[in-house]
Amino acid sequence: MSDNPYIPHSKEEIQEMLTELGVNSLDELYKDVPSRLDSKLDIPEASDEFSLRRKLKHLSEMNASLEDYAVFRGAGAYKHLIPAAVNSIASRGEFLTAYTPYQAEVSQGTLQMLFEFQTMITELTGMDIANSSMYDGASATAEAALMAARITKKEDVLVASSLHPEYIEVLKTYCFGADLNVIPVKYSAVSGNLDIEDLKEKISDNTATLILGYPNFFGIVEHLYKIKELLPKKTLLTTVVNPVALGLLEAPGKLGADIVVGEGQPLGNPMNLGGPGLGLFATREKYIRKTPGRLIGQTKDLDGKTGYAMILQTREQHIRREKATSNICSNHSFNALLASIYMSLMGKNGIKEIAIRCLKKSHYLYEKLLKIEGISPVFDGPFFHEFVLRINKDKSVEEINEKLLEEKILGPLPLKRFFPNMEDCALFCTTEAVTNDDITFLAGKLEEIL
Amino acid sequence: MSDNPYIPHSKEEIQEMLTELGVNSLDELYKDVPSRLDSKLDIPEASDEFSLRRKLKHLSEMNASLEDYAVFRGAGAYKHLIPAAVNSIASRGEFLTAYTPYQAEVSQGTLQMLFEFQTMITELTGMDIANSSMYDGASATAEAALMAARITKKEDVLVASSLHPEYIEVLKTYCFGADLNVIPVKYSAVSGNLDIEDLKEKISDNTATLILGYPNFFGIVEHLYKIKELLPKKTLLTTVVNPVALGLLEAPGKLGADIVVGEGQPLGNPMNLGGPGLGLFATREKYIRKTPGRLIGQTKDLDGKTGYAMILQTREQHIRREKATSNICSNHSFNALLASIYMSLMGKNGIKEIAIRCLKKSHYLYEKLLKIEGISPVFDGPFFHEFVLRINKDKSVEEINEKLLEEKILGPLPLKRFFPNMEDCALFCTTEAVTNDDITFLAGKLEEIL
Amino acid sequence: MTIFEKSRKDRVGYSLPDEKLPEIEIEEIIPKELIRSKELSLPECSETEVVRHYSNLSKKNFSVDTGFYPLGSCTMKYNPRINENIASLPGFTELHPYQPEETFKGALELMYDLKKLLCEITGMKTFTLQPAAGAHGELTGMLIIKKYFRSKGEKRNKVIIPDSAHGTNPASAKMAGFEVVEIKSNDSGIVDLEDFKKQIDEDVAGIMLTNPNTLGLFEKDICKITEIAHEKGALMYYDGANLNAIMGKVKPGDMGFDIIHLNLHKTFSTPHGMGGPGSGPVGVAEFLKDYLPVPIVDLDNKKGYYLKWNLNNSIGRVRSFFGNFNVLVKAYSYILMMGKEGLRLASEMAVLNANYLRKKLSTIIPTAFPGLCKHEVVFDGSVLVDDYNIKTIDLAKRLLDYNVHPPTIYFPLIVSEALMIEPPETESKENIDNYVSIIKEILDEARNDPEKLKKAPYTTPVRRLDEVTASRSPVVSYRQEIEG
Amino acid sequence: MTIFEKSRKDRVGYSLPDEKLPEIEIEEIIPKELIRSKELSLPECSETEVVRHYSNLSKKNFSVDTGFYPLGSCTMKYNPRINENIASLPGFTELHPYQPEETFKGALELMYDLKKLLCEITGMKTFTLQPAAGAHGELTGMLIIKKYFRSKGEKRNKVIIPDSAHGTNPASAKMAGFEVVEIKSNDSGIVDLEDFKKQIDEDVAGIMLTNPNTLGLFEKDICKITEIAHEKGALMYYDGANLNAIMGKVKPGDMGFDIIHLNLHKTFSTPHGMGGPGSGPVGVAEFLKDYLPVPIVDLDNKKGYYLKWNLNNSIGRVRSFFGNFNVLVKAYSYILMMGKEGLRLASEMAVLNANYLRKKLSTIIPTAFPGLCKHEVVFDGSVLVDDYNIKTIDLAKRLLDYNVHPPTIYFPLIVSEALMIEPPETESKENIDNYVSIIKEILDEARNDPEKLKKAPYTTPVRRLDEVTASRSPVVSYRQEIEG
Ligand SMILES: Cc1ncc(COP(=O)(O)O)c(C=O)c1O
Ligand SMILES: Cc1ncc(COP(=O)(O)O)c(C=O)c1O
Repeated sequence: MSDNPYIPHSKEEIQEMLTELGVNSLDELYKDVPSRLDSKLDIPEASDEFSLRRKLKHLSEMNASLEDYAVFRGAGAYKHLIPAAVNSIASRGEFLTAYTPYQAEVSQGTLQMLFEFQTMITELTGMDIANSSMYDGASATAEAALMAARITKKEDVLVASSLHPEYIEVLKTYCFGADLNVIPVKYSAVSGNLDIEDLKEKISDNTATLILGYPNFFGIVEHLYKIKELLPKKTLLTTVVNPVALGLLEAPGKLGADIVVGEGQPLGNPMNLGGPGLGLFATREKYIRKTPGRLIGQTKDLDGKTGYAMILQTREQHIRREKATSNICSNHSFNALLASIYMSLMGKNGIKEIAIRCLKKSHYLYEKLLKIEGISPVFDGPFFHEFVLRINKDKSVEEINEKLLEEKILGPLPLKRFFPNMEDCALFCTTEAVTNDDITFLAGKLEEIL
Repeated sequence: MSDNPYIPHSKEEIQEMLTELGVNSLDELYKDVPSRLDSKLDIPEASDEFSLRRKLKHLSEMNASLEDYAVFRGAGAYKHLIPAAVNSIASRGEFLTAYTPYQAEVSQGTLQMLFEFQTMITELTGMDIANSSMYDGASATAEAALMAARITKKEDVLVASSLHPEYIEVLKTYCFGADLNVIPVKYSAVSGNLDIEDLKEKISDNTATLILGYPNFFGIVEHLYKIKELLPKKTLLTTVVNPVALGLLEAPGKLGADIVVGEGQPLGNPMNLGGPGLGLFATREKYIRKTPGRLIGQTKDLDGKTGYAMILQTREQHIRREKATSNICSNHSFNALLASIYMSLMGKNGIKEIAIRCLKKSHYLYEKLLKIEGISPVFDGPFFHEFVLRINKDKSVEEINEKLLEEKILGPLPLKRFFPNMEDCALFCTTEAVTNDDITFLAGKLEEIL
Repeated sequence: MTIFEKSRKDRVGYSLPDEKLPEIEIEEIIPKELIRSKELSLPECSETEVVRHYSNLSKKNFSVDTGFYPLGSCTMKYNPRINENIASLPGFTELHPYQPEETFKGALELMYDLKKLLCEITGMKTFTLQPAAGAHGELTGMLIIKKYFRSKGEKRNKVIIPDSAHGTNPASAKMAGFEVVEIKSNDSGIVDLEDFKKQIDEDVAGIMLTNPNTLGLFEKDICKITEIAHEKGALMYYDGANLNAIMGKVKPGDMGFDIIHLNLHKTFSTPHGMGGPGSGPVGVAEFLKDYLPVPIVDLDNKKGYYLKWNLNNSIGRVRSFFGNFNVLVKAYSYILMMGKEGLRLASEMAVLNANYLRKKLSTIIPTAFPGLCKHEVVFDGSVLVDDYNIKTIDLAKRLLDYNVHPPTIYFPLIVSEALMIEPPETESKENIDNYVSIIKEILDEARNDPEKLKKAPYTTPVRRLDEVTASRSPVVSYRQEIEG
Repeated sequence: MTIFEKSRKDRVGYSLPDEKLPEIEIEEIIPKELIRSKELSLPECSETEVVRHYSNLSKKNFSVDTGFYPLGSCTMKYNPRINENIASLPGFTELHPYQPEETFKGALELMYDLKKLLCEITGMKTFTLQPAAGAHGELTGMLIIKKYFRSKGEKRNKVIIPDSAHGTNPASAKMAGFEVVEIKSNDSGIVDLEDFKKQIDEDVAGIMLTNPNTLGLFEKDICKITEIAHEKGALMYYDGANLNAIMGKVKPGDMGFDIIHLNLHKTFSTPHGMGGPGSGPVGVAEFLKDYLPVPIVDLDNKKGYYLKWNLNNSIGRVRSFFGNFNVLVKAYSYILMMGKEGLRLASEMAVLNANYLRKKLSTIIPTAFPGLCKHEVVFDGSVLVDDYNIKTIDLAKRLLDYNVHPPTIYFPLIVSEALMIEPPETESKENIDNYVSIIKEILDEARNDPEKLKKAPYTTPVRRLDEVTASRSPVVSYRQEIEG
């Protein structure tokens, strides 16, 4: 019958099965479908894996793979060095082709891995608990707002304008659904930090949470503890983190954060054009029953042996339905696995070392670029591995980037895309994946272009 | 101590271990080494995996990867289509990082796989038994000669001059060791088949075996059964096969072969610049105790459950030492795995289909090329998927190939490399991996060049 | 043993380029209070131990690659290796979402083409590829409905959902601010048309249906339902989780649905990855196309493939960047590989498998509803309680000892002791026969010794787990475990 | 269940390009008698079943990736993942051995550089990378010796080999036509110098030594031995299987060896792949360089890296093409990654591990010979028979139940009930501690219930296998199994 390598049925078997069913044709199995709905597919004929690969490889080569590029662009997706072992173990079929660990006894691999992942995230964020993943940083941020509103029973969500613009957009979309108000808080044009005065103005009795990046979109590290002090007691502080930065920065949990969300992609996940990401979600223990997403807990089996299982499922949609803490069902467990293997390999020293390299390299680049005529600083707040510069020249950032691309350099992000008032500004990023030589080369090239 | 990711010892642990040993330094562990032997290594400093990969990727890019080439060259190494599943499962750590299955109870994966591999090889070759692999086709051929000499207690090894020239070289090397005489038998200048008259002349009372390719180096299919009839009763017929051809050709076991060896690379193994190959070795049941290499047998465990184990180890070097049937210890099990997965996926119909495609495409190409002026046939014997043509032009085969390379075509093998008297001849090969378009393109291009 | 217990001081599992770092004092850059005060206690392991840890963990998982996994509502079909291979090409994985559009035209073409294929398969006008999973797609769809009525100035606040629906449906409707109205299933397991007519009014913004529904039954009145809904001005939402039953046979668009989400990780064979990432594209009818999240991948005669940012009524983004691109590549690859006959055949064989299993198993456990099913079938496990003195969970746990995966259990909620079995088209007749024999064997066992089943499984990496205590006093991190 | 039993008629696990094949009648091309007369009975399975079959088979294997594997003489060190990654680059795997030399200059450079690194590590003048494994290297070396004396017109026909040597040594010498003369090990486990002096004469072509030898002991008289041998005109052959003990510490070349083989799959961490492929490069001193197999990778000022075909006294090829290139890439990658400190450290830690294990375990099982060992240690298991009423094999089999791999057993042959343990540098102190405790636990068990051990293992995929019957009436294919 089929010459499809994934469908095992032979003609004879189909006949045997139909006979068992007492029907004469496959069509009879669809007799409950109104015949006027019958339809045909107008898509290409079946392919074979070799022609298919050739075609898709060709498509892939129409893209500029950044594998061999020096990447000076971050803004929410980061090129880091990923040890070969990460993908090599993660791609084992037992990880790749298992589903949500509904049957805990035959899912201990998944469950223990996620339990360890949760632990690592609490460690990085300094929070009490973490869930086993959300879709991405942006949707995790939006879910944090919803949780804060649920907890505080308030409707205003303050968000720093210096949060990643796409996260703000997603937040607005979710808040449109939940009928919450999204209120932007300015950033200081001088430091790039949150504008404290504006914050004070925006805070009200109805403030459920303040959401801000740590570091923020401009790479700037916010003074969380100072901000926390300004918030009303009931208002939750939500920080959106880059987990790699937490190798060096104080854990937000120690600085007053009530919810920590973030994008886990920098932890061992390839960029993949931005998806899948890995939504991180951590909070205080007291909010555990309000938390969205899957939680893995440690327990014992009948013989008293330690094991792991999904817990507090009564929070979730499959049990609580419309009263669930979120609608999330599938999450990004596989990305959590990549992150876990990455964190296990890099470990305590490695993550710190990466953070230090990111920081030092970016500051080195910053200093170097500022020496070039026509390049000037924009903010004076402390930054981690991203920073904004103004390029006051007759060439636009885009034009400059075009030239850089020819040299296999992905230059800084032109900011006017998100901040029309920052037309001549660009957001640079430096990770450990760019070499010192890359930095020198970029600086030289920019000097040449400008 | 170490910042090496593969060596776990910390300074403290090293100290603890030294203390346990009651010694003060690592050097003391080498005190049995005469101090005048102390030496230093003058090799580069340690690298990291990212710099290393960059460097080696660069090296790899200095080679013309044939991934996107149309390959019309075979001659012992063949580009076939390999399903993605082959490598994807084979690379599992339990296959890659296990050793020879000395402890059968925890090596059933290896053992059953090899048992199945042996079965598949007997199926293809039509022989009673097959071993679990040799290094490559050439060394398997040499081992066949040694086995034949052991069995027959004779010292002359006849070998068809139309056998792969490198195999003949290897055979000579091994026979130099074993003090056997290698006697070439001519091929017919007309048909490319074995020269029967010459064979008759060379056969003697002292002939241990006749070795010939099936198909031979020129792609020509030998009339095995006729040849077998000519051999003295005690003389063994050894055929060197391309396993893919056996999808279509009669199994040599049915045509009188006593030993069948060959190169298993065409079965799911990448070319890898020619190594590792996969030595195939099959023979009659009565010679099982004379066979070199590892044999896996089926047996039962204490509970009566079917299991597999290495058998007849008394043939092998680790027990029989200088009286062993061969010195082989490590073999090419992993390549046998690749071949097994490949054969399992392709199965009965797939292997046959591949053989048919090889044959039809090569004959199609043959006909097409003969229409080009200046190209003429060399042999008229029946061929499988390789054939020789004479190119009677002012351009050498090398020059033509250079032009083809520019078009991402690996042209035919210039034969003068191995057969000085065939200066203007070239050996073409066509597998299912070249498309009909490739064939048309090649023909057009050749027409253009010539 | 956890990876934390395997950790030893100063061990490393990584290597980094040996570079002289710029001499910069961190304290001069970052205020002291913002520098980490306590050492990170992440594990310290050699690569060897990490590889062993995760390799051994993986061995404790059941997976499609290791066995029969007929989990209902999840379409646990085999995930072809070629898709993984293709999706890992560096020209797909090493792309930055903000690299210039001209440098990922191949990715854009892929997404555009995938969108078009999904349109053809479902009969919808256009698709967004942004949503990360089914539930995310539902939320997207619900927000579109909300926005649609907002922009029409209508204040519809209710969404009708059958009692058999998946939990994400009501949860998603709720997240979009709707009130959920549950409608009954009738004796045949499909929407009770009378109840539906009663519930539907001008406050209803949308109706969420799964078809075939979660009982594996085709809503044969579907055309009637959409007609009524549309008459009342409500929109029809299609939960595409069960599309595997009908590819090449029926199109949701033809049934009258206005919005639909797909689960690429089900129907289109992208691996489940222990629960994700998936992908939940949302398709809409023509009149809703401006409501989709931005950006949309589009094709222009001059520009070629491009990202379109301006949609008049867009609900906005539902996530960052463009979607789970890596998953999209696999789904695209799958569709092209299968082709039109392949997809149709997949659905037919999935339905054949389910009916075959239904027929064979129903002699011992009755189905929840009689008659034909589509790609999955739900059994009523009451008989287990009544005749065998065990519960569905005991049967499920005992199946683990036989190295096959249990059905989805206790769902849909309207079937008592439910067993929901979905044997996808990639499973063979003998795998189904084998499954049925195992269940028979277990029930024989139950007759003799029900207590044994209540303590199953016996041969799994751990025995039955105490999930109740685990939820009562949760320990969700190793830190908590050691700090108590 | 074998893959053959899973096969079903007409099932396919592959897809091929849909091409119109040229219309050619096969019978017109190939004589009828040469066309296959009986259908191939290879399995017919879907990709799903094939993936499951092999995935599940793999789970029945013990491997370095899943546990501690201190198999003596095998150097089961961890195989870094990066090496696999690099070796699978298409610019390495997709090379035809006969593509023009100019199109694989990168491969040539790699091989040349590897050769140079091996020279430096071993103190030899040059290397051939052709041999496929250790034994293959030995044969190559023996043939070089044979050819060397042939060309000198000498008729030396004996090779001296210690009684402790690996079986491949005598087997290889024999394959090269030599008569094997065994020399005794003395009370300290090393070559008995007196016996050696007695045996060596002008008929001796070569002496094969392993150093450290297979007892894990350094042949401290090595310089004396090579001196005597050379005085008698014999050549010294070094079996490099145990090089892992001495990298960066001592060089075989400095010890006076003339020929040496290495096992890249041991010392240089290329994975063992269930028994191969390995790689056994052979290095020689200056005066033997023209005896190596051709071609040799060389460097020329003008031509750059190239293949050299003309060596005056070459023994000829020992295999087709250039060597196990894929394995060479991994070894090269490994050496560069480790660097000079790394290799030295590897040896030091391997030796530290072995001595530590020796110290801890020798309180319960005495070592075969006293004192320092190098990277491995051999225990005399007689005590198991005498005090515990079990044999070495029983202990070994019981270890399997503890999820660790047993030592190499019953080798070297000169130690009764030998247990040969090699805990490579990639193994941690706690893994060794754990191993020792397990052995202690098992011996406690043995004291109480030796019978239990004789039936071990209990928890493995199969129990102890009947290997005797299996060899007596061999069934080596499934065909034989079904045809009887
Ligand atoms: C019927 C149905 N709808 C929706 C979903 C939710 O899909 P996802 O897990 O991708 O969010 C599921 C998942 O199991 C489902 O079965
Ligand atoms: C000491 C010694 N020499 C030689 C060999 C043979 O090496 P190979 O298996 O690579 O042929 C071995 C293999 O175990 C060995 O241990």
